[in-house]
Amino acid sequence: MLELIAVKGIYILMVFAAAAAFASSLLPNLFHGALALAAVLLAVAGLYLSLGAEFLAMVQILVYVGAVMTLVIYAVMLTGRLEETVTPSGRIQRAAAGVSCAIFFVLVCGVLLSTNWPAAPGGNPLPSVKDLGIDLMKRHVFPFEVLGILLFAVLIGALAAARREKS
Amino acid sequence: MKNKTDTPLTEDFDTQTLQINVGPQHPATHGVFRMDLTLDGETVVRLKPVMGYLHRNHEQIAENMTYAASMPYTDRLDYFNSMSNNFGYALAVEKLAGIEVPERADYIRVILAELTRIVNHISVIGFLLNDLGAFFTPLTYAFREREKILDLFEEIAGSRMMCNYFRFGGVKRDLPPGLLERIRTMMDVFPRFLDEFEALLTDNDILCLRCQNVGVLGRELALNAGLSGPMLRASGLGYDIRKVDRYSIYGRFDFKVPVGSKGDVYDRYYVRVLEMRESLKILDQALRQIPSSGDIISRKAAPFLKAPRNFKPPVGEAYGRVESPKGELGFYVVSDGSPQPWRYHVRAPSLINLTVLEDLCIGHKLADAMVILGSIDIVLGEVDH
Amino acid sequence: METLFIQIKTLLVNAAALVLPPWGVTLSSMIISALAILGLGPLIMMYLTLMERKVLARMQNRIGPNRAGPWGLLQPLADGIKMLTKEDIRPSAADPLLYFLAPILIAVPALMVFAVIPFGKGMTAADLNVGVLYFVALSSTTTLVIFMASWGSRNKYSVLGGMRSVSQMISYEVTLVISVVPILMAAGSLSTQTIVESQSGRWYAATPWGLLSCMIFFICGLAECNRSPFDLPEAESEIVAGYHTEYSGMRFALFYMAEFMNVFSICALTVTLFLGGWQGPLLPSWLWFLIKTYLLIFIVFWFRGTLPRLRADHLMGLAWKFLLPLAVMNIPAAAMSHFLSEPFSTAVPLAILMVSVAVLSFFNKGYAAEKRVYHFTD
Amino acid sequence: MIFGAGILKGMLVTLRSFVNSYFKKPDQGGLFTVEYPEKRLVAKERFRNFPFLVYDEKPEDPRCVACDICAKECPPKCITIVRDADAEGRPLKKPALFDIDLSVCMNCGICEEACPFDAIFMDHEFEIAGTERHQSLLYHKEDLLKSNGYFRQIRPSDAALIDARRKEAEDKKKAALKPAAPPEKKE
Repeated sequence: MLELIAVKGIYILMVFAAAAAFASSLLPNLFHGALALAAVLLAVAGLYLSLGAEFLAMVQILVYVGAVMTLVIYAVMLTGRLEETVTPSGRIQRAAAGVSCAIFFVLVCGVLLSTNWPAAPGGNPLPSVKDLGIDLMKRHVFPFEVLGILLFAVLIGALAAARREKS
Repeated sequence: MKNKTDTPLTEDFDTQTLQINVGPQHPATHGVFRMDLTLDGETVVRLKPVMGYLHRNHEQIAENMTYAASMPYTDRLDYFNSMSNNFGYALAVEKLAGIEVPERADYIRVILAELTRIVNHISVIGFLLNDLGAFFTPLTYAFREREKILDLFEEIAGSRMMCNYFRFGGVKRDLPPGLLERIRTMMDVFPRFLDEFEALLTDNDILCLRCQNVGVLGRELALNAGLSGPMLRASGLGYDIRKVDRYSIYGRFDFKVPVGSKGDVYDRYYVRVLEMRESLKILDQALRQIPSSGDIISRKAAPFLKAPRNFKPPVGEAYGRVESPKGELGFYVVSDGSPQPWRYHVRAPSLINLTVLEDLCIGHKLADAMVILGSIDIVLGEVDH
Repeated sequence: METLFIQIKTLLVNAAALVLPPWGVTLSSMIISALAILGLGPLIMMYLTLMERKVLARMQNRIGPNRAGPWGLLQPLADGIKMLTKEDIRPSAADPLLYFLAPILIAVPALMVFAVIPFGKGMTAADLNVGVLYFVALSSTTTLVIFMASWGSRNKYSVLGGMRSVSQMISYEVTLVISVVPILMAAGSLSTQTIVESQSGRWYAATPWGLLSCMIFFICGLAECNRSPFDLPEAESEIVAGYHTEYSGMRFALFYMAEFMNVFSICALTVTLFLGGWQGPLLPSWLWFLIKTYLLIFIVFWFRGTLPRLRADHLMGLAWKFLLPLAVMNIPAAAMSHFLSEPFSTAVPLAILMVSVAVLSFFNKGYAAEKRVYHFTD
Repeated sequence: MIFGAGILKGMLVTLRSFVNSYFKKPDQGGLFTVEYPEKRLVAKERFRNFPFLVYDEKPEDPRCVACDICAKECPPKCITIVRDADAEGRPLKKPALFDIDLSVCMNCGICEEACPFDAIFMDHEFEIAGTERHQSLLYHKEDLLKSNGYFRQIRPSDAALIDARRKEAEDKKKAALKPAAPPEKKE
């Protein structure tokens, strides 16, 4: 019964995520759209959670909802006028957006269908947080460090930009 | 690289300024005062003080009634220091009518004026800290001590804030018995309180951070804007009317005028603390020197207590000024020989000190604007008289 | 006494087992825990308001609420009734959906955090193995809700408050997470229950790196839940009430509730991570936990009663220029203590940290108070 | 200088206040509050709030002679007096109407100072709050009249002075009357 509820929950989350995704792209109000995007990300985190990937779910919330979305909304608030937030979008823009979305959708579907998904092994199906950490520090240490350097460079770049503004 | 960046980055962004009205109903404004602020982000780029919400036509009212009847109205100018207001008005009219004040009355006046100064400074610091965001603690401490002094005022004058105690040529009634001892007791406790208060505030790193180098008022600007009082002294000018005019009997006391160096909010705060300590010194001397008995109102003026309508100063004009806790409080009275002043004008220190608000605030943050306003120490009753 | 609450729960679950199928028992066990937390949140909030008012009053030489019930104990109820019966005002320009949703959403993460707090031995509603991360993730979502409230109200004060709040939360979030890392390293787990158990010998706050971590975590936590001296987003002397300026009645109460529940959970987390959680001699574990938590809450109120507010730029400076580097330096210090043996395991981290504090203080000289000399004229 | 030393000092002050509020007496740093409706501070003798009229024996014979001086001197002009008249229309030395608008009165006490007949004094009564702001704050003669006994009670030393002065004046008046009208005739 509980499993049943969980499975139903997954479907509910999926539908919710899809609906929110549509809302985020269709809502005329930029701010509403951004919030709908946050809802999508939360729903995805919920999906991870229902699949037993707790760590991933938390990181999803922390990084995407907590940090990235905040920055997005910050940007929206800085650019958009506070009084009138409805962003007019021209017909060509809409058409272009629709076409690019369709292409992306087809591509993703193609990848999804062509991949051979391995079934999770029985027993302990998911690596623990500790395993993840060890994996990150041993097997994937090179990309990890490269990413670190990249982020550091970004940080310095941002600092430089901010300093330039001052002078 | 440098050549490419001669346009500042901010010009690339379409930044908007934000106009907000702080007041007349706002938790931080001191009375019904409105600041029309234009903010760039949180930085103040323009500030327009809007006043007049409490305008009461004070001067016109005074020109339409007897000299004595204006006395209770002066209480309501700077309602924190009715004693100093009374003092200034009494001095002006005494000058006009040529009335001498008996010695004991003079001492009583000085004692009360200095107590008022303590009341004012302690509450100003309390309010300043409230503007800084300390949740009422310094204010409640300050008000506790203020309460003790106001109790003394009530005993002397019958009212805590609207004292209406000074009369031309003296004071309304003699001090009640035993009052000088009570003032003495209060004075013995007060320095200890002041030490505690300073321990709470003076070295507080957050307070220093918020107040030092904020709202710096240069000497030049202070002079040009005609400021007076602690505002001017914090900017480095030791101008104190008690020293300059030596009005009343201030010449007899040994006290010093504290002077700030930078003219920022911190200096304005600390100069007030030091002034309180100096006031205590004056009080101490006055309590020792005061004659134990004597007239409290000059013989010449006494009859007019009962019949204010008969008080007709000779034709002429006079300007009486005192060092009120907020600055130079002046009363200008012109007599045409009738029982009513022909012209009556108040030089309100709050109003004149407020004129520099915009200069002090521009370039600072919104939060600083509130603190600067608090450090100027205005009372709207006086600004909008 | 020790297992009082657990026994009550077992009793209820057993009673449920008589009538329900096995899955229903599991479900009812979950529901009981959830209800306990749902009831606990508002209760804690109500009495924290009373406690805050009492403590502040006493610090300010006042009495505080004492009219409703003995010692004012019914005051929260009176406040609640007042809030409920107040007119619900919505500004005509406000965005109806966001304005309506924000107060509800803000209470959700605040309540959900309670799930991972170990109130006593075996008294964690959901002992997730990512407990600490769960807490951090949930509290980071509050930012969005504050944005919704501030933008939805269409009030300039609200927007200013929202901006302040978000920049503050982003800055302190980073430091907060990094300050927890040494503890996670030492405990080797993200589960709150395990972290508490790993402190049976010595509290983490009793080590130099742990103490520093604890202080940074607590300070950042204060900033996260907008408490004095970091209460800029709702600075009443500047921007009225910040993002909840336009809210009244029950909606305002929800914001208020979220704030107090956040205070509680920050203090509870500090106790859990650094101060040994529910561990303590003699008294039952949950009582120890509550005592420690309420002591920390007292400190929060104490700060509020004493300190003026920081300014936005100082706040950012403190976070980025001082706390963050210090928290980062704390990680190698903690690692040192892990690999070295006594007495070096204390001395080396201490040395590292003292040097970093000295260096950082040197670079932050601008924030130090100036000593002023005043002269007198005659 | 360590950042935070000043903060700690300040926190000690508030902590001391917190502890003292439980264990110390008001004059040593304990609670300063007087809980108002249950406990009251004793009003200072000179405390002045709103004016009242004094009568000696009965309320029908107030000391007030309706001379209108107080109404003229009152800075905000809150006193209205109409002199009483007897059946033939000759003015009597007492007021028919004596109204004080307390919402206008500013408690300055000038009426008390100006009154040559010791008829109007400042009261200690301050709990006059009401839900109606026009009629309930317009005090008529009946509301204002209070006995000399009440005045003695609230301001004992002032009352003693004034009573003595009045008695002296009365004695003088009697003495002045004596030669003109011997007591035998009066009886």
